[in-house]
Amino acid sequence: MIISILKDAIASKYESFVMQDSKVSIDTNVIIKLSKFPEFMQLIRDDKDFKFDILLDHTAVDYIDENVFHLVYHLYSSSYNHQVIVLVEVPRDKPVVSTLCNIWRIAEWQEREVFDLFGILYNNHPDLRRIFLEDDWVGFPLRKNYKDNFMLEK
Amino acid sequence: MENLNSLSTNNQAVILTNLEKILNWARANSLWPLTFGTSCCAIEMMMATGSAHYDLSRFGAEVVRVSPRQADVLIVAGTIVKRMAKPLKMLFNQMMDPKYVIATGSCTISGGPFIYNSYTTIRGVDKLIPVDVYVPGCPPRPEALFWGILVLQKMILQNSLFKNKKKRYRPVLAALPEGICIEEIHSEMKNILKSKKYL
Amino acid sequence: MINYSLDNFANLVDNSNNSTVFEVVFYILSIFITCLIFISIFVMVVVYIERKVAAAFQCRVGPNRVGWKGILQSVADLLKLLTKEKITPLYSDKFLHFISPMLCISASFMTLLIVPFSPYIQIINIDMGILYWSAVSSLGILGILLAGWSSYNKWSLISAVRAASQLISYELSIILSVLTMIIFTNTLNIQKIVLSQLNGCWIWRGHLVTLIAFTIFFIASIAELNKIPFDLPEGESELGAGFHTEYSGMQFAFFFLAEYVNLFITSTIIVILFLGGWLPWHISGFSIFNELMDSIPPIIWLLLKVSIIIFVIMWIRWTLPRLRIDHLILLEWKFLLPTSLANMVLASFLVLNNLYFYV
Amino acid sequence: MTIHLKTLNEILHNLDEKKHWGTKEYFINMGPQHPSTHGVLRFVLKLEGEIIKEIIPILGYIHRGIEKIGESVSYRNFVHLTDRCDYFSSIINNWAVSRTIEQALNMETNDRIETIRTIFAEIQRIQSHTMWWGVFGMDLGAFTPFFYGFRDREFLTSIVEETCGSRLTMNYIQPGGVLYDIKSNFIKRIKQYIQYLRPRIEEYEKLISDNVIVQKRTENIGILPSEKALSFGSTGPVLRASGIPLDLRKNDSYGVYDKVKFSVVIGTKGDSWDRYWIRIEEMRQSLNIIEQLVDNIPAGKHMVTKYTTKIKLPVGYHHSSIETARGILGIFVASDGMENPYRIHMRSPNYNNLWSITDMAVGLKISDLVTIVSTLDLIIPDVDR
Repeated sequence: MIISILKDAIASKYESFVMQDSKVSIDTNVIIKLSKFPEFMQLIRDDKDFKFDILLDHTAVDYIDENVFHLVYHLYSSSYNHQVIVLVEVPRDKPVVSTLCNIWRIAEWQEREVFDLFGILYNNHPDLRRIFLEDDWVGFPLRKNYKDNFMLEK
Repeated sequence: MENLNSLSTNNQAVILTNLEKILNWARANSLWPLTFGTSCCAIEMMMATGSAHYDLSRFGAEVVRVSPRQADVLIVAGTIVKRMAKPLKMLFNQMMDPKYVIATGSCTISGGPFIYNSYTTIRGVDKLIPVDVYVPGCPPRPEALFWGILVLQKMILQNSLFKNKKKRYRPVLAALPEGICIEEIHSEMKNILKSKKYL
Repeated sequence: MINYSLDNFANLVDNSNNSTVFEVVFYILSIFITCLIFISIFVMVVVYIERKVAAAFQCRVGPNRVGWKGILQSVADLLKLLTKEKITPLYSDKFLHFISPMLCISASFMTLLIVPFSPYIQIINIDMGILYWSAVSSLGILGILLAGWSSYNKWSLISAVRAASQLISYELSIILSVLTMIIFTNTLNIQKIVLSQLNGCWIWRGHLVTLIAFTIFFIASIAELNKIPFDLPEGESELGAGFHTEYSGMQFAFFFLAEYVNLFITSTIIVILFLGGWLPWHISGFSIFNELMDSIPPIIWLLLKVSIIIFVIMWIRWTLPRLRIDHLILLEWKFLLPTSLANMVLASFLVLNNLYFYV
Repeated sequence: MTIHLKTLNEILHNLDEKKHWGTKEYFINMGPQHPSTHGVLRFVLKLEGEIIKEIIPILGYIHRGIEKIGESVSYRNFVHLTDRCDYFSSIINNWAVSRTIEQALNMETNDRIETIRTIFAEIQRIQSHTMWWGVFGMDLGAFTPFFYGFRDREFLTSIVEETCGSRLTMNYIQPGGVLYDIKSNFIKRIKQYIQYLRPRIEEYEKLISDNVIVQKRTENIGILPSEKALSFGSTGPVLRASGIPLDLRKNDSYGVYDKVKFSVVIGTKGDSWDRYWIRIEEMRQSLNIIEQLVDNIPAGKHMVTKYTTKIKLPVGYHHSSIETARGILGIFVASDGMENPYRIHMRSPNYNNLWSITDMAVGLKISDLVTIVSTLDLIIPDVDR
């Protein structure tokens, strides 16, 4: 409930950043245009009305049918105790997005995790390499079209 | 498990037999485990070795060694994934003979809850290293681990040191009432996995 | 008062000079075997007791399956270690790797020579006894340092360097406390040090000076023994197994044995310097009590006092956490060393003015 | 636009080999089998002497791909996988999944369920902290605290086992209730336990907190200022030690936390000592919470839906977070309306708490690294998932 109110507030304040026509319909989250994405994150962190100072979580969802990745950023404000989920759509063919390392330090490793499991590339990331799997691992396991002979599928 | 008498009386000098008995007794009663735990089973293992309620030291096995060179028994506690396979093998190779392996928990025995759809979990630690005793449970209670250690002690007491040096005893599953041979479980598991009727 | 005579020791030393080669060899061999038997039995007993004491502190039972109440537990451990495979790592310095456990154990063996178990039971009584002890016991460091160096293991190396810096620092405090006591006793001969306490242990007689010396000596000797809170060289949670990471079987057992023999000998030296060695406990005035105490053999007295010290060391070991390396070095160089230096000055002042208690 | 993908080997062979004289830096490998990395965490340390110059955590030694498994199991089955992540807050993990599902379905639970859940969550917190206290002592080199911590945990484990039927991986809290109703003598035993633990905590303080060595080894070691803590995404006791009172029990007030009195403990400096002390204090707070709740558990059913009911979440994103013993655990579900989640993600508190070590431990010694890892209280299966 908090999220939906916040969503409206953010959407009205940062109108030019918010994507209005998305292929995937989501009610309670803010979807941001890819081109303006890191700018928006910087703004929303420093905004006195929102103060999202913690990047709680970052992950991705693979929509193979729509041919997009949804990058999910979960922000939390320790001073106002409110949270919001920011989504960015990235094309599946060219999954490149700017890094948030210089905004939140933790983004460095959260992005490494997403790179490891989804193969999303981050621009200007200081240390982009696999984190859970070995460096010579082939494929990105959490993509929907991941195939592995080792895996025993039910 | 084979009977003790059938092994020790055959054509062996009395001195050797007695020496063998003494050495086996010493080895069975001084099993120093290696600190090796990857996940939840490690906690129950620690509960067994390091808790006042269970106290593995009663069997003389509380001297947990950090260095694999000094350890006797490798208690594999917790899931083994592909990345851990290499260090695990290395640890096993670094251990000095005589060495024993106890696999605790369903993850180490078969992959447990992570058997399906996991791209890293190794389904059974016996694919990497030879296992002597399997202790089932998820995670096994400390008592179950004790049972496994007692079974291992029995196995060591039946070892023949001089006659059949390389002889390994068939690995057993430390479950009630007597140890079940692991081969039966393996064949059963293969059938289940082939038919895919499970779950 | 009993008049203990030291003549028989002098005779023993003199006679050995005139004996044949065979006799000398036999003499040395018998000493060696006696030492070996004593050490193995002693170490096994102490290890068993330590495990039981640890269990008691930790609300456990401790070993109780092997033999009656588990007393054969250490025997099983030793036998297993004897028959365990041992290897030399591929890139290690093979000779040094082989020799360092021997160095450790032989240093401990050699210090055993001068331990006076009673006025009559002592392997050799030399006039420089206490100096000999401090010189030889520090040879053990060499074994540890070489073990860490030769193992081709970075953790071992860190451990060895830690051990060296720690042992060398704390050696100073030990020597200074010993010197303080020598100022009081006026002799280096261990038997004479014991006999100088006929009228009362030094720990009571020195106006707090000897008490300070005792405390410093005790702390420094725990550090020498690598026991918690000073077990940095083999700190399990930091360095794994420390300098003996690459050792297994008998070679590891040597380090283990050396550690426990050192424990015994250091406790003995503490007892000799401060607590009257094998002398019985007397209360002046109570003649019946004193006679009763005299009837207990001196060796029992020594072992009793030593076991109390060992128990206290175990107590500390199972209670305290470990220091950090820089705190450890600071404690020595900034606190213990100046204190013991000042203490020594005070001691000489007391002795020059005959101010300590004569009883 | 260039994106350079590195490998581990590249980093490890990046030493300055030209230098021949003077002190050299060297790499040393700590883990994955090392007693104080709490499992299979691996650090590669760049050292100069004993001083840490750089620290590279390497993960994945227990990465089982739980999120991938989660995509093919039902929501109920996913609950038991969360047990195996952070096994010291397994009930709280179960609660996080259940809460997400209940929020998504607008499922109403009754007071009895919420009270039981709260009590068990606090029991888990105490279990986790007593255990942590023991391991902390062990990491500092004192063996006895380890046994005391385990001893006190064991009493609680047996109480929990009586109701949940399991000691470590309980799988107790389910969507729509709890699996079993509490046993008849649960209340009696837990009251006895509270009476038992209170003096024990004082004993802990005597044994470890009052010890000069511990104080010297924790004070001003691994300072994490509040801005850094926020930037590093730390939560739980680690963040609270830095002085930020972020506790979802207060801020989000799920369960019946709004009906009980307790205070959020915060530190001042954010050093290891604060992190240590906060956990000790939290044990007392948890005891208070249990004491307030255990006497008046409301009557009612222990499960509002049948266990066999199949769960389908509405299409879209569902999210909720919960305060475990180590920080905020978030469950993020992308649902496509099927029985199994399209994508399920766990925001693990340990994963996010871990990384502040790359900043904190630099310039300190190996012993300090051990202290810091211990006060961060990491559970590696939860880091790797």
